[in-house]
Amino acid sequence: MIVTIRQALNRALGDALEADPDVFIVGEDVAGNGGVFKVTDGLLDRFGADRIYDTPISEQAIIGCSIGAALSGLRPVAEIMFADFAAVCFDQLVNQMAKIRYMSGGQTGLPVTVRMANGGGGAFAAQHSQTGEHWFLNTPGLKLVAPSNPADAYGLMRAAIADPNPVLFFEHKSMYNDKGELPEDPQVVEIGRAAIVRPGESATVVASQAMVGKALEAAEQLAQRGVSLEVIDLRTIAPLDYETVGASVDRTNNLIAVQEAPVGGSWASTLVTEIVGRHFESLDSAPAVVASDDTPVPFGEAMERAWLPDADAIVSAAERLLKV
Amino acid sequence: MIVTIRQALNRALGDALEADPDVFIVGEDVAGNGGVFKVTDGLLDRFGADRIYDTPISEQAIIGCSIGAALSGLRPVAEIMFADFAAVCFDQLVNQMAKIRYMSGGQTGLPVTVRMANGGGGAFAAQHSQTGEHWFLNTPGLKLVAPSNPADAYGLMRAAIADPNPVLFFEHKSMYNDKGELPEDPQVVEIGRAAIVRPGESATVVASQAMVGKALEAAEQLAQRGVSLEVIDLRTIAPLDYETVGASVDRTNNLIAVQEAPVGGSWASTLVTEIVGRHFESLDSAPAVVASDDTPVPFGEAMERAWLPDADAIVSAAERLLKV
Amino acid sequence: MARAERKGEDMSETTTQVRERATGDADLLRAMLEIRFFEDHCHELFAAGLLRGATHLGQGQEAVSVGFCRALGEGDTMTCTYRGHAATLAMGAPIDRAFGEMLGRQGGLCDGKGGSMHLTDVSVGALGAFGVVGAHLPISVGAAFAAKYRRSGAVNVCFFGDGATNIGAFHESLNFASIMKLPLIFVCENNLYGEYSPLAKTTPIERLADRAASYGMHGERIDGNEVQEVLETARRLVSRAREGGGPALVEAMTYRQKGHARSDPGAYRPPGELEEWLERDPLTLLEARMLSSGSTREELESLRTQVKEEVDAALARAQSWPEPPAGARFEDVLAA
Amino acid sequence: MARAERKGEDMSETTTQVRERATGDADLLRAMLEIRFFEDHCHELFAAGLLRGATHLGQGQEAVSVGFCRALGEGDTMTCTYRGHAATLAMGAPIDRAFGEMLGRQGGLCDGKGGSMHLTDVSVGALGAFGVVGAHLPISVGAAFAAKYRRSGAVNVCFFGDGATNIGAFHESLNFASIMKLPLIFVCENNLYGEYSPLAKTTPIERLADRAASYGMHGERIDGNEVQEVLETARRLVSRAREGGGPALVEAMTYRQKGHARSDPGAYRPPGELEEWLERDPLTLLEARMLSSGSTREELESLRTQVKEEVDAALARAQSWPEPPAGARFEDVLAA
Ligand SMILES: Cc1ncc(C[n+]2csc(CCOP(=O)(O)OP(=O)(O)O)c2C)c(N)n1
Ligand SMILES: Cc1ncc(C[n+]2csc(CCOP(=O)(O)OP(=O)(O)O)c2C)c(N)n1
Ligand SMILES: [Mg+2]
Ligand SMILES: [Mg+2]
Repeated sequence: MIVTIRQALNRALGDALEADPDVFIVGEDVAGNGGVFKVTDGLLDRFGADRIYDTPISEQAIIGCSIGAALSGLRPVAEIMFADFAAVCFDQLVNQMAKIRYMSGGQTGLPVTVRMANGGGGAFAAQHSQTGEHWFLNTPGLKLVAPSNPADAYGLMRAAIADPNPVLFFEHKSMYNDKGELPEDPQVVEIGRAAIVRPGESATVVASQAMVGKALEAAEQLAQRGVSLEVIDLRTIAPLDYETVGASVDRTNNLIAVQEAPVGGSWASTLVTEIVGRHFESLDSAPAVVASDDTPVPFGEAMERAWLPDADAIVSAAERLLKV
Repeated sequence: MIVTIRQALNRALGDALEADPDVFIVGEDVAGNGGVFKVTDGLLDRFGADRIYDTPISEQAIIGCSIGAALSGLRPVAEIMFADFAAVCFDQLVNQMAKIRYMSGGQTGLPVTVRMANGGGGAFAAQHSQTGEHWFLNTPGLKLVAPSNPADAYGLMRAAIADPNPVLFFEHKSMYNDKGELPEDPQVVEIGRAAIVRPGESATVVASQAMVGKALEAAEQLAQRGVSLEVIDLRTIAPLDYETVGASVDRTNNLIAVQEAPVGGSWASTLVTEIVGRHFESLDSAPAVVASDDTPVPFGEAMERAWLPDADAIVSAAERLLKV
Repeated sequence: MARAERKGEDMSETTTQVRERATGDADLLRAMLEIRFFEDHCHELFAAGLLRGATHLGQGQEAVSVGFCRALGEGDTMTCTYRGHAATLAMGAPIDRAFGEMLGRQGGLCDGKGGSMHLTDVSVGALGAFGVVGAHLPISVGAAFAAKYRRSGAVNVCFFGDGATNIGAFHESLNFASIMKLPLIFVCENNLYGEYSPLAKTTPIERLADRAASYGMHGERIDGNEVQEVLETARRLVSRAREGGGPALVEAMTYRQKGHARSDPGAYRPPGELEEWLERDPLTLLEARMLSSGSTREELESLRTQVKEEVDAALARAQSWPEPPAGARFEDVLAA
Repeated sequence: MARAERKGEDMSETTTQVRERATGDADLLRAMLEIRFFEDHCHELFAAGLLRGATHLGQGQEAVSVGFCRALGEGDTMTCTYRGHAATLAMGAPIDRAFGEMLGRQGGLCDGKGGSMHLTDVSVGALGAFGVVGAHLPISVGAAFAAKYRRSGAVNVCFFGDGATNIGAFHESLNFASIMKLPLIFVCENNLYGEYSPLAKTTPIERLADRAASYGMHGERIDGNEVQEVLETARRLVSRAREGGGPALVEAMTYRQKGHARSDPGAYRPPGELEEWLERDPLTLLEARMLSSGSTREELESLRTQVKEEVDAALARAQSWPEPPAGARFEDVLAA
């Protein structure tokens, strides 16, 4: 069945609500209106107001409510609307949710899923366009996932909700309408496993979310010139799947990481550092990072378009590395 | 004159208050009590309640107050006590303070200095021991500084307060009593410049704050075995001084980054990625990152001590890289 | 800050006579008409696919912005939300440059960096429009703090919505402003909804002005659609703040005639509600008052036509401006 | 969660009879004495250099913790602050394991991962002690939400300080709990200071209980040093919450007899203040009441001695436990 990412997420949420009475949904306008991005559309009608909760504009309370409920054995799925707003409840996420289990000496799991609409490209300017995952990379105790197609969106959402740990779930807002196959009986996708979405030999291109499509475009362009890129979709940002990426780099001997964010403190810099540390001898060239500029996200059309890495930038990086 | 870092900071704040009536200090218990870490001690008596402000426990208001005051031309120096608490005002720091200039198309500078006590080693457990700088690395628009001796503490504080941009100033709480020379007429230290604190030939060790001392210890140990480490104190975490580090790596051909934090999304991974990208051909070995474990900061003494990188870990890394 | 060199300053032809803060009925009507036509144009532009991004419109709420901003003087400042076109224009930001920003043009108020949610004109005291709910309340605290610090006598007005009163930053800001006795008027534009949620679904009290009591602060509720009532309140509270009387919270009852943002048809509204409020449209109310106090229909009509032409011309100018080149994105991150 | 296998469970010999929630005067006195002796030991331990890290003590505030926690039953939960030893013990956490945690020992409540600021015993409903001011109020909201979701009839009690009422999370939590009518008692322990700042310096109103009005919530102020008054209030509000009556805010007036944390001598106190409050020490008050209602000095003395011996023994046990090995730091980050 061909569905959009939005539909796949909606189905995953519905299936999880169906499967487990401890699952509930909480967030701003997620019930009556089905969410600003319509991901929770119809769930109120199906499951009722005892399962789907609209809230005041109080992100700290939304996350705290989820933490406390999870401490009590429930499985909350919270929505934070734009990932940028994770900043207003950042303490709840990084100091509380990520650390409660550890500080208590393992007395409790914390099965919270926090959904956020991520990324740029929609002319929402600097406060509604960031990719939020990088803020969380230095905070052990959180899992971060970020799908790029409907099957992964479904499978990772089910995995996130089933996970006994806090999972931040990033949904790229420019991809909600992206289509793809979702099997009749869709499967859970294990958290922590990257996927090789296009095999190749010349270089390994690692990407996430909207950049996966750009990487595939670049691979297509270069294929016509006999250069074969292997494209890996990370799917999980933390923990990073060093095995899959490392094995690929051992074969291709070249690494390009592509991300929609500046380099500083990003997953790409984390990945490059680890892969260089573990696979230095395999590398024929310095790993390249194709990243956004070191600026906030600009509003103007030409500026925003240029800020987002594109296939051309990936091609250029590959040309540089492979001297083609 | 030999002074502690605390005294150097106190002197810098006093001199800045003296030099410019637009400078003021705001934070919790910074006036009457001179700050929880006593860095602002005596300033209330010297400058009066019109310059030094105690506040409610309201970090969002403290940072917002500083932003608004800076928009109006003042030069606030805010204290956030523990860097961990930056999480409760994270939106003000990363979405507002860092972006206001950009979103307005450069209509305004934003000369805010935000001081925070940073880091572990004091048995303060997971919510009072983090090094906070990593949370901010993916957010353009902020400068981050972190001194490791009294002269730099003084000089960087003066530079931060004079800077027309927001500067987050990290003071390692285990170092407040560390002593060093402060000249009679102490100088401003330029933001963005690392310092070679011990020249050497075999490998470049880059560190910050409490890790600078560990790196120097390791260098001392290895010197006795004829291995010479060059130790660089970053001093500024953003923007990173790639020139100084890169030039050193070009000479030593080996890089070790040492930080009190896990690897993910850290300055060490940012630095390694950039240096590998720019100096790949210079490198004889894969850069090593000596970092904290991928866990929150534990309370128990043996656990916390082991969590903090030490000279032995740096020596081991050097042995591995240099095969000595 | 390189402000004078910017293209916008030269290109703009909008007279910023609003800075004179004239407050006769005709002056207020003109100011509200400017905003209404501006917002209507924005509505049409995005319907036509010519406006990118989020677009939060404020038709129906003009009297709050105009009433408060007209009570301000030189040196006073204002912050507002993503739904802040009205307030920014009411402070005197040039209409063509505001259009330019909506369109992402060079010469736009922010040279195309900010867009609809972030119209800013520091030169007229419009310190910024903010996209994170509640985030600007602490910043207004700082502007008011600076006024007190400098004993400048300046006052800050901070506009925000009913929904924003439930976020933490609201609480911290009102408490902080009160304990420091800052010259700051918190203006809650209660337009009955936060996004698609009616107030009663998110807020356990009915009168938001009552929250002032938690901070030992003066609070009052007013009719936000009667511009002269707004102006009178604003003047009283601004003088009080200037004289050291401290901050106040005003709940201005009003109505958002359009949806929350571009894609919202407002299906959650009870039948008849919009119609009722359209009858209490602030422009209609003011015009009725003017008619009853001697103005003629012709006068009002000609004012409308004149303002419409000016706003149309401002839009045309803005549309003629170039987009900033892609490379402009590297500018304005840090000050030198 | 591998809880049963933990050393602490085997090693602990503290009977958790407090779980029976007995509420006779002698029971309450015993509970408060346990806490007092625990805190006094902590004070001596750090004076002797045997306790690492921060140590926020609660001598003088025992009646609030005991009065509220004794009103709770099986399944009810509690969250508290870094100054939470009293509340955690009052919920029935074993004293030896609490000492073990203070000392960073294996078998400590958190197996040495949390320390003084984070005493936690989920098995008795002590969901956690939190170091960031205000951060646990939203978490209590969640615990109360779960009770309502499951219709379990459980109630959550959330302890926090006077200073915490100025942080954003306080506001969001009270509003959220009220609009959702959650079974949650917010207990503000007003000990007159936040760190070194007296309340009046940071807070523009005098009665914090009045802040309940902003949330349409029941609020009241009580004498937090009279344990029977606390208990009576707690019972009334807990029953009300259990029956769906929704949350409440209680301001319990009390006093922190020690400094804010280990290094604070309390120099900011007006002369005589401490002495006055020492006369109103909750133990003294309860003992006086017991004496006047028939107990003898000898009975009270022997209870003191008995409890002291038990607490001493608990400390001795904890001190005999080993430190967790350095490698234990890798455990408990994520659940499998
Ligand atoms: C912290 C935060 N949470 C959520 C949002 C999404 N959001 C944008 S506008 C809005 C509603 C705000 O309502 P109100 O304060 O009444 O202002 P209005 O839009 O009615 O003018 C919400 C929830 C946001 N921008 N920031
Ligand atoms: C967000 C945050 N800001 C500041 C601090 C530092 N701090 C620790 S305790 C405290 C005072 C709290 O006062 P109150 O709420 O009255 O509780 P008490 O300590 O009196 O029990 C402060 C400011 C903190 N822990 N968290
Ligand atoms: Mg509204
Ligand atoms: Mg207190």
